Amino acid sequence: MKDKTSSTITSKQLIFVIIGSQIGAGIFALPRMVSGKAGEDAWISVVLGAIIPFLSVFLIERLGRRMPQMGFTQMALGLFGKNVGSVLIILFIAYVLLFESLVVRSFAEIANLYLLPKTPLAVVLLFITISIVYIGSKGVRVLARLNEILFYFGVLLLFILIIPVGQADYTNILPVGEAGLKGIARGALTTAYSFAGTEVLLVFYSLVNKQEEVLKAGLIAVCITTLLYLAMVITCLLVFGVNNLQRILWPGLMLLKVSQVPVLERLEFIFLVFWMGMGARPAVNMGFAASLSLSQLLKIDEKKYNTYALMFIALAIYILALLPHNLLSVFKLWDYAGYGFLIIGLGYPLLYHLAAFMRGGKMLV
Amino acid sequence: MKIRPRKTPPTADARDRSIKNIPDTKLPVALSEKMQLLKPYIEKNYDIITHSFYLEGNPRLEAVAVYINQVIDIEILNLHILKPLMLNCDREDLLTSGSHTLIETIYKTSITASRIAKIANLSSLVQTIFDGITILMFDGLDDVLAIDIHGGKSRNIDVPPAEQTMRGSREGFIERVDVNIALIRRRLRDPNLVVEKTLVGRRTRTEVAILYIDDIADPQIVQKVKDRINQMDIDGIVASGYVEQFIEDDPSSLFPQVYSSERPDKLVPYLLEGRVVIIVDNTPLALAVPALFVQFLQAPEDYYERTLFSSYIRLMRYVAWIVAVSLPASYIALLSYQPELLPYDLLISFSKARVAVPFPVVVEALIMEIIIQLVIEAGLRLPQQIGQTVGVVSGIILGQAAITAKLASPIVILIISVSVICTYALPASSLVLSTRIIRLPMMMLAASFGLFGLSFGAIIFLTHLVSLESMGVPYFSPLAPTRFSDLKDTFIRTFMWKMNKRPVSIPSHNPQRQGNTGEEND
Amino acid sequence: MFRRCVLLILLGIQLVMLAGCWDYRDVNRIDFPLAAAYDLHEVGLRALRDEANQEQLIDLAVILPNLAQNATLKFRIEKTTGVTVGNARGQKPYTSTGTYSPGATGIIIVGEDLAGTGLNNIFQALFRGALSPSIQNFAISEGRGDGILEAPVEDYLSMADYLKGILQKSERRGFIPATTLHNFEVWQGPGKNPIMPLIKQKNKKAEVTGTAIFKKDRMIGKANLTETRSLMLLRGIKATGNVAFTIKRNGIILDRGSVDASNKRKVKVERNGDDINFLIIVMLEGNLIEHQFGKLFTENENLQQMIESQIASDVKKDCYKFISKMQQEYRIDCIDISKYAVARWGKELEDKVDQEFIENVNIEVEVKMKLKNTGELT
Amino acid sequence: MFKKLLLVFVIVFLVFSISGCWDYRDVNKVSFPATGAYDLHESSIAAARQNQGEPLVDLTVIIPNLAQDVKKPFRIERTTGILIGNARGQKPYSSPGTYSAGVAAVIILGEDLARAGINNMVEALFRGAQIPKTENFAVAEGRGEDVLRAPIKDYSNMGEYLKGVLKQSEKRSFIPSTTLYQFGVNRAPGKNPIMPLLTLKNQKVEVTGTAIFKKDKMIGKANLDESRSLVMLRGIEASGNIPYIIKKDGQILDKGSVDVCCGGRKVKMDCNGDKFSYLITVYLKGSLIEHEFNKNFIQNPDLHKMIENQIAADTKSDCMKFIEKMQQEYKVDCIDINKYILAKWRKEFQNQVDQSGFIENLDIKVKVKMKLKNVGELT
Repeated sequence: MKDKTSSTITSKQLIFVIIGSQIGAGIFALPRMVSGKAGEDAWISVVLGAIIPFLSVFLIERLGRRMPQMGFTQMALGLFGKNVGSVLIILFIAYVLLFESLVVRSFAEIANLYLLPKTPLAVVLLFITISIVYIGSKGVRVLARLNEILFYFGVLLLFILIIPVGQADYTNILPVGEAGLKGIARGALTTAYSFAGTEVLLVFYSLVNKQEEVLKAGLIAVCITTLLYLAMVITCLLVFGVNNLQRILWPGLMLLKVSQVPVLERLEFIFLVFWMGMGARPAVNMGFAASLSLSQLLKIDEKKYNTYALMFIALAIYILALLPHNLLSVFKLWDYAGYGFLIIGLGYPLLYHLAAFMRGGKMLV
Repeated sequence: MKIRPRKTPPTADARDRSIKNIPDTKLPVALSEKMQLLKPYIEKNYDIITHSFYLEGNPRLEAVAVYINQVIDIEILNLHILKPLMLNCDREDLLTSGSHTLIETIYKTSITASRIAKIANLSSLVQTIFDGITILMFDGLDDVLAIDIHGGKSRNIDVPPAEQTMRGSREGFIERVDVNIALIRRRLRDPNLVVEKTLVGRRTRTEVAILYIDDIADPQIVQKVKDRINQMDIDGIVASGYVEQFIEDDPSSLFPQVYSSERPDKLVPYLLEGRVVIIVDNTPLALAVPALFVQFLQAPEDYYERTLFSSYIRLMRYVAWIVAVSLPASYIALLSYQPELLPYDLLISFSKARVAVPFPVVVEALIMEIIIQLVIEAGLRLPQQIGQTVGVVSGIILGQAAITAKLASPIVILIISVSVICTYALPASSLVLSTRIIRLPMMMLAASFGLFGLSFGAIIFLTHLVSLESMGVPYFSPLAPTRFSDLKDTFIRTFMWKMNKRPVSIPSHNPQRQGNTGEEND
Repeated sequence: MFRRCVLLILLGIQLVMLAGCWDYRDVNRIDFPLAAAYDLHEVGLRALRDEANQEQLIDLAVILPNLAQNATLKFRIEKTTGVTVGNARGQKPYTSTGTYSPGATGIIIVGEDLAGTGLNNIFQALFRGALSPSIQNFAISEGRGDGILEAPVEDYLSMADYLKGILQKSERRGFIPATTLHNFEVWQGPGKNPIMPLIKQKNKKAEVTGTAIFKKDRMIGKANLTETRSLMLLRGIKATGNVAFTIKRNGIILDRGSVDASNKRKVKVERNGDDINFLIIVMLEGNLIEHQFGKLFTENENLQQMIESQIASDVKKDCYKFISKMQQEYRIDCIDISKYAVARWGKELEDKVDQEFIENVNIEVEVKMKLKNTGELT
Repeated sequence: MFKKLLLVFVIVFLVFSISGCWDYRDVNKVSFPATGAYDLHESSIAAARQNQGEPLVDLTVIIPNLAQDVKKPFRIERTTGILIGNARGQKPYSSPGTYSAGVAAVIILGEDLARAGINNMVEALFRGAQIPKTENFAVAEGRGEDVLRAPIKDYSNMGEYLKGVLKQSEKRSFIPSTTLYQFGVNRAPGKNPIMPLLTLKNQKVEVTGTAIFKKDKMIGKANLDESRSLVMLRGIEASGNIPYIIKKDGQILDKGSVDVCCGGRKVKMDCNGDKFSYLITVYLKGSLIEHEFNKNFIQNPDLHKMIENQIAADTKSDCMKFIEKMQQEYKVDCIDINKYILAKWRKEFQNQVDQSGFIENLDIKVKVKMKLKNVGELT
């Protein structure tokens, strides 16, 4: 079906693709959202929130193992028949468009706010769409390699964020456990929303050359993302305290404005310049996944026409990203997108398992 | 070049179209008829010499030697081939046994004849004459003898001008391909070192030698190199640059994908790492394929100096490359979009310096950039001594005049000259050219969108680099598909006795390069 | 023989050319004025009041850089008077060295009284002069123009630099209209009237205090800063400036703050019978600069909507006040909308549009405000 | 086909980048302020006192002049508006070029404004994305504008002098330095900010103590000695010079001074019933600068001990005096200890801790530990 050599990635690269599609501009707003719900115990709910992505990885991997050699679209068509299957795929693509337009819009807002205050938002968004199309058009191997190098770069950058811990006040996270189980649970749910991106595994499962290592790769990826989220939330809690966190739109970026580095007076500009790659990364990965499943759905030959599918997807993301009124409405939409992640991340695999169980293994192709 | 699937593979005759108009007739026995046949091809050339002589004995046998002047070693011909034939060869069995014994006699007597072959038909006879091989024709024998005694003047081996090193060898390649192969053979006495020769170019028939170590190099890569070279259906090549442009993967990319060097001691380690070296006749620059990006930032003396020093120098080269590409662009972005990023007093001194300058920052930087590039070009084109002085003089005077005339602020001249110096700090000349080109789009992006444009440009170039492949090997290899074991030799160079394995990014057969010399002092 | 004749002719041409160089002027002989001020000559001013036909004289004051190295002062101000601007320039050779080239003047300040008498015939020298570019910035000074040029200035090289900083591209910095010579000419078309920024000398510095309203080329009124803002919004000049808002609900202040807003305009015109009504839609887009501490956007939903409606209603109130002032006091169309009427019913309105057209026209204003982003804080 | 589409993309991209450099501002057309001062406009000082009516605010700024041969090296500009951002918005009418707010290093607050509350004033700085949150704050007795307009001969402008005095001042003296971030964080429940106090004495600007704040309103001033104990009690690692006199029944045994650097504090809080009691231990490390000529440490070994005890005792009494003043006069927790209560029972005491009656009935004991590290080169 697909020539194995040219368009497959190793399981190590899969780790970076999954992390790449999870961590985007949302990591900066995470401390505010979680501490809004769970107060001082935000860090507990971050750890708890990681359960949902773990579950999702486990389910998707189980699904892939049950039907090896089958792409995500083939699976859907096989299990649910022609029209129900394609409806599911179109729903998946629609979810990706909606979610990625929010991710791209919030990153464009950050760039607009910090680096280019007077440039209209449409121009900043155009840059990001062009980078989505350019990176996606190079194929999955290059995408994986890029994700790998951007991951190491990103981890280096996140270490810069730890500098202001010197001004921290440890009483900000005491007393532990006072937010109560309900608060922590609500906080865990919001964290789960920011893990959205694990469902890229649905499409990339069939692109990995050694299928048996996918489970290990997926779990490692979610662990690393949880660690990074944990570091970010704890630092922000220590430095700002819950009361102040609610007041700051992007606590992650405000961290850099707190301490005075002797030579480079303003760390956050440098940070943002290097974060450009990481900001658009979830849109690139998910956009590629959506365009791949779209081209498989329309049964067009991937090699040549994938770029056009990608252009269509990128254009849709561009237009959808321009719709929200301003940043505050984007944050409101963020919760709805979170529900979308729950449906796609957990619902789809469960549905597939059910159908596969009922089918008892024979496909209607 | 990207292998465009050809409709039909090039057939042999399609390639030798030029030989077609020489009829493929069998050579007649009589000498005069042979000469008659040869006349239309060689009479017009002043430098083809026909030397007729008699073989000693009665009756005397007439013979003719045909060779190109100054291409063959005239002494060997006279002393070791003609003299013995003329004087002391017993004629009787000559005629009877045909040309077979004749080769024996010549072989015994003319000690320096390297290769002797028999030629039967006219077209290959004419071709061998023009290949610079001596021809012996005898009256009464239909076979003709071709003796390969190349000679003639050629440059002697001396230091390659472009790639000087303090501690490395002083030998550089010269134009003769067999001397070059000898230089490598002397350094690499491995029996597995294979030297294959093909001819490229229908009219120039330049010899291209492909060297690789049989049990190390990956057969797929070797095969790919050979295919791409054989696919070169071109009239003639005069330099290895031609070959480079034909066999590289993405010709439209800014970054060089084939490593070229004049120093044998640079190519031998690459052979040991499993790469294929291509030496082209008449050019001292040999090519090494597949090439990685990090390779262009490494210099040979990194391996001769001690570890700490060479690691330090190599890190400085990486800094130089980043500065060369991004310094002017970030100067423009900082000064026209985010001046608040600079510390306060630096900011005030910058804007004080720029108050008098009428142009916006980007015009000022572009003017200085173009002036300095032209100064460098002028320096190259002039003969050596004048070139140096032109470079220095114009650099200083132009800069000073621009400042006093308030056409440019002193800072922009400092920044542009620092980035130019960094460009020339890079060891590989092909990377120097590509860095000079990359700088311009980065400046344009910085001028229109500030730091955001700069980071967008960086992402696009990073994607382009990561998507490049050289002979199927990922171009940005130890960094993009991160190979941790290779990182020992990328940014820094670990101790020689620690590098036990060959680099993983170049596919090779036996990865074991050396036993662990010296006991691990754990 | 023929060749020799050609040679002779060439020699002749060469000689003639050597003698010529009519247009050659050495650059260091030329005076390049940075800023110019036109005022009514004192005598002329008094004369104007009692008999109309008395010749009115123009004062031309110019700031010129001193090029000589060791000149003590860096800039000098030269004054000449003449019947018109060109004539005033003509008096220059009697008092100043070198040839005067008015092309490079960046700033032209016109005294209030001179503006009152109509500028078209005074600016003939500017319109007609081929050398003078049409990008000079104009401003009207309250009182005499040369008073502003002569103000001692310690913080800047010369008053010209200061004025250039304030007047050039002033729409990008605040609600200050920037009028160039080109604008002045274009805005005298049918149904159009030019406006110019108004500057006043306050504590040793010139400050923008509003806008001068023109009827064709005569200044007829002044508008203060808040009126200028609504004038520019109504006139559709794209500008960005700071707009303050205070949200009061039955007496107590809910929120106070300010927004950096930039504007766009759409005009719809309908006609029933012979009374025409315009609908001007002003679209404001702004970034929140600050608002009172304590209230978070994420917590109370309608705060953003309240701010938007508050600013919209404030701006609308100001616009209606300005429109009524325009219709009663100025009685000319200084918000550039009758051109739409002329565009729709050209023939008919062509001549009527400039006499009492604007007074009996009904103008509606709609203001939409969109808060683009709220800075770094929620 | 793909090539053509790519071409379209590139053209669109080029048109955008060439047509609009929206954010382009030439650096020499931008005016960078060195220092800013926020004051209440004269007209609304009376109204602000009884905190009704809409106070107008003055923003005075020092901007260095960039052109070479200009008479004065810097210019002072003042604009008024309903809030600081609005005052900044009035700048285009009277100062050329664009104004970049984020560069000022020190912000001086007038006393009236500080007393009226500065939450709304600081909001424009906090909300601006281009503005770093590391500006230093100080309160000036009288109007901040007069501090900026004070004549300054031996520095390029008042901004340099103030930056030198206030930036990281706790490393050089017992003056606390407050950045915008620290002010923001100390508005949380249970915490109160403090700021250095500047006074203009015969044309010279000096730091004369600390301004005590209750959330964002200034309620009191502490002189230099009190601010020393305030800094020690608050646990700021400050260092400075402390004199000592050892008296034994009337006559002076030894007199000298020690360079003390306070190494933080430990707070032990225990609660019986609803009565809270604190034990603050302050750790001091010092090196002797000088003391009376004829004594040396080898002959009388206990001199070392006596100096340590003497300094510990002096500091302890100062601190107790300050705590007493805090509980009686300021009635606000300016030594940052209530956060330990919140650390234990945050929900319960969240809004009690800032009520006025809370700080008085805390019983706070102080213990000072002094260690004389070295005595310099002499014995």
